[in-house]
Amino acid sequence: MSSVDNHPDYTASEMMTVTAARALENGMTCFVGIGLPSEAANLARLTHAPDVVLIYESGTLQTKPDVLPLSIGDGELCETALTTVSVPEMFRYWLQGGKVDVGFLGTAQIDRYCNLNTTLIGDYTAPKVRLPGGGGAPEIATNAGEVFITLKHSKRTFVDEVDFVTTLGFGRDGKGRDGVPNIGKGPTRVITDLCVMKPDPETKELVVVSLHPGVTAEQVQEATGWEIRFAETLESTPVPSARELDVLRELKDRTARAHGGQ
Amino acid sequence: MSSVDNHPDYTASEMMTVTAARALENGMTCFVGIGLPSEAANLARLTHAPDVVLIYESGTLQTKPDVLPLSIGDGELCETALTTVSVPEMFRYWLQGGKVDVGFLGTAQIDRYCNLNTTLIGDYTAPKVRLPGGGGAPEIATNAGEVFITLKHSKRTFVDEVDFVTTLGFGRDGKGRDGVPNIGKGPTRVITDLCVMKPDPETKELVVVSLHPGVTAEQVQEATGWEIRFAETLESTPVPSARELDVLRELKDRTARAHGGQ
Amino acid sequence: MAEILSLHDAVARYVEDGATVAMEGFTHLIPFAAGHEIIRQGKRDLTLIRMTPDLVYDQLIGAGCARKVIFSWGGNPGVGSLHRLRDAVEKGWPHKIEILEHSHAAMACAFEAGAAGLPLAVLRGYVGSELPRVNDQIKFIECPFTGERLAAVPSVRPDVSIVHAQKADRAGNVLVEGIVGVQKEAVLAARHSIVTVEEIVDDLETHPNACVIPGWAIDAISVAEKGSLPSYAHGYYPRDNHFYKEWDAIARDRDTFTQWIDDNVMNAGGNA
Amino acid sequence: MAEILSLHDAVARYVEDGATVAMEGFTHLIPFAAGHEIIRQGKRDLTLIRMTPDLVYDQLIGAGCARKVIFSWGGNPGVGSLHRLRDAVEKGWPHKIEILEHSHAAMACAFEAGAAGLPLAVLRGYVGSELPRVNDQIKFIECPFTGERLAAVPSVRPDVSIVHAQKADRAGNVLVEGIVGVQKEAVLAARHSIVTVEEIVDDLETHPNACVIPGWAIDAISVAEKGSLPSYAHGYYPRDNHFYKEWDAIARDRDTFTQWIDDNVMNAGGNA
Repeated sequence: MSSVDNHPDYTASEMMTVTAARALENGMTCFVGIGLPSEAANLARLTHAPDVVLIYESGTLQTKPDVLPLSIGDGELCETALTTVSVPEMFRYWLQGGKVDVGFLGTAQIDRYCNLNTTLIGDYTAPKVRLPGGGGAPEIATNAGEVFITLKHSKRTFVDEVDFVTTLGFGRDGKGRDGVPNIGKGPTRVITDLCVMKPDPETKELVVVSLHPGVTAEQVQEATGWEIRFAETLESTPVPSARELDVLRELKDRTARAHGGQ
Repeated sequence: MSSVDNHPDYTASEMMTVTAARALENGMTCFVGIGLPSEAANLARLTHAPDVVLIYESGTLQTKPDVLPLSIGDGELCETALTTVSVPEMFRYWLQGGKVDVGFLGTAQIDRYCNLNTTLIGDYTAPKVRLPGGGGAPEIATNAGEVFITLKHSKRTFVDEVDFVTTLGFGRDGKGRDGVPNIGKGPTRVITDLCVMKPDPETKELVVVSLHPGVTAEQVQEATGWEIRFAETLESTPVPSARELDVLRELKDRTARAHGGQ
Repeated sequence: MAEILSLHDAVARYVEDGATVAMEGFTHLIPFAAGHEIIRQGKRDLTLIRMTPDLVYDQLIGAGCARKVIFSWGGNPGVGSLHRLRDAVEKGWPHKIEILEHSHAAMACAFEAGAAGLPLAVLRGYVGSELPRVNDQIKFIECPFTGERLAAVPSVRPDVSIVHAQKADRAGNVLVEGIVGVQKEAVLAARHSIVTVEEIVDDLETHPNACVIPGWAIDAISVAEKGSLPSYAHGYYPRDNHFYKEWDAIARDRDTFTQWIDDNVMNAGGNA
Repeated sequence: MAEILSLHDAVARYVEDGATVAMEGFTHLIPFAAGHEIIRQGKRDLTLIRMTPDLVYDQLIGAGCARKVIFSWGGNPGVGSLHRLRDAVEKGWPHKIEILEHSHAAMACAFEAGAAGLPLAVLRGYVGSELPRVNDQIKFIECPFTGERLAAVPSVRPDVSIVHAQKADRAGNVLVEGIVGVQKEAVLAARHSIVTVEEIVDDLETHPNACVIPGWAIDAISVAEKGSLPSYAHGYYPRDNHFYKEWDAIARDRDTFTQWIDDNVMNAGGNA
């Protein structure tokens, strides 16, 4: 991806991470999924949101890893945490107990109503591809105040119908949260390497609200498995700052050195 | 109470405590009530049962207090414990989870079927005397493997009908545990300052199996609010040894010094 | 995010007349200073929740703050009765109070369920006890897998919970150590929470699995040195067992009680 | 009361063909040495329970020990798929296995409920998920107080649980520190339990609220130095992230996998 004048060069992947990071506000409590969400959440903590509270399902509360964890339970997460609780306590007191503002998730498949599939491709009894499964996502998506989702944009990931609803977005008809008591708002934004999407306030169908610089609506449509809607006023996603890129690259360098060092 | 030849002098209260202590076998896991049970359990630990495991509802696991606690949560219990867990964990994992061999309880009232009342004297809505209430006893009595009970013998405590069943012995008809799944054996012995009683294996009615030296059957009957049964072969409770008395008295002296010292 | 407030201001802001209040601490770390502040501020019609009412609720009840008490063991530990609780229940002084009583196991589970965001706690409990006859909040459910009959009680979800702890750091993270009781559960189960602490430090200096309550899960932190006396604070000061014994005589009589409250609470200032 | 046994003897005594086995450790302290011993002893038809099967179950599945796997996230953390799990599920190699899958929240609650002696766990979970459609062990109950619909799953109550920990003292009391996962719950929920430890020490040298499992709640303690590699032991050695990445290539192919098991497990002795 080419750079904009007066801004440093950056990749589409960096654009995605920086945009995802900016979604987190300082002071928010964030239940962090491994991979892209973890990268974005830690970038937020190291830039504009020093007091963002990061929680990982391994039981590490308010953790400040110096390098990105490879697994959800790396030693680094415990060593830099305020405290570490048992996994049952994490899911019961902290997530189900309503202490989490935002769940930050990745996924293998997503549909127009933000339903997530991380279970399998194909039929349940005879899968074409067996994926890892639900993990923490099903309850993160319903017990956190709201949900951010980040993943790479492609026809393989943005599908017309998910093969399996592992994790509720708004249900196959967009009404899956209607009338359900004690449930979070659900997905409020989806950040990819091409754009930012938000659910329509009424129908809950995903709408592209912002294109990353240099990305066209056609590119987004081509990478999406359904006829995707665009907002009437389509924003251009602000580009990463030099500082954000520096911090992100240093973080990834430190991480590569730490994980390669064994 | 007078002494037997070749044995040191002891009081009826000491006889009760020593007899109660002897009921605990080395290596047993005992959930200890405060007061008389705590005194007996610690005497057992300091004499014949060094590996008895004492658990208090305050969360102190495998504790070895040097002085008797005044409350169920004295600092001494925590400082000498293997570890201290939360109170919910204590009741859930350790008691309800089936890790306790014996619950050791006191009571204000007991009836012939070992039902315990620690709630009130009189009518529930207009009590003559309001007692402290159930505390841990209702679930200790049903979730521990078996239950020992110790209290002073009198017509006020051994009553024909308890005013309230706070804690199940065998129910008002002796059949309260019949057919209940996942329930402990219930009370297996009651130790007083006069005698030792055990439930009849069939009817569950308390039967005096052993009289303390110098105590007569008439004394027991006079101190009991119903026509109490005696075993055909009535034993004489073994007297305390000099060592047991020494250890008990030292323990009580240490305790008095510690609690008076403030 | 925890705000560091004077105890006066914390109680004034979060404890409203008619509120449901849980003040916890299982023998250890009982928040007496906060209880006295509630008495001084003349709060009324409180529903007081606590496993072991102890002297702190005896004082609140005698001072007329309580409308209802939910508890599981209401005695003076190792000493005897809570005379103010008894006088209120038996004779209606200073006014009639309602009581709702549970077993310890049920209340511990109810706090745990409250912290866990559940409406109910399920336990193997109350078998053969007559408590369900006098407490309509005890129900029974059937396990859909085994058919077993299990007790159910509503979770505890107070308007405000108040606990005492050893120390907080400057971000309001709190360390509770020793007999931790249901303090963490009480804080997490409540809509608002106040934690009084012995001191505020730069660093909690603790270990990986310590019982630390993050500042963002607490509303107010107030420094209350010796704030749990006559209860104790592990590592700071011992339990004043002597006072627990003295309380029996003080509380037995309405006049000596009222005099004690006047001398030691009403005219004792507090740390506003 | 815990008996100190060789790992060979502990597995031989407590892990029977057809048993339900939970080997826990959430990324941290995964009991690999014990898993390898099970493979060496050729145990068969096991029902394997674990939140995150990880490499340890990939190895057991590929080696033909498993009949059924109960799990909630079956990947190679940060790397990708568990190829042996996938090959068994997708292609039936070395034989078809049954899977039963949950969410993490449900499994964590199910371990907790097992430790708590309950037949079921209740949670606010599975709302809108299609997992209940493919897992008949997920049911829904109604709260008798609020009418709220809540998920219920059977508690986990394994025949034997195996966990790894930092150290035990000579009485068999075990210290688990750092990311404690569901290890304590796994041990307490099981009929029998084996704990492998890095070392046996005179004194656990710990703090008042440490995660200590008493020896009398454990059946066997076995010393297995570096017993959780390529996972890690907080305070002893780091995670071998490099091996986790290498495993992807080893496990992708049946022959390289079998060769690896032969070289590193079957012919690697163990510490019998």
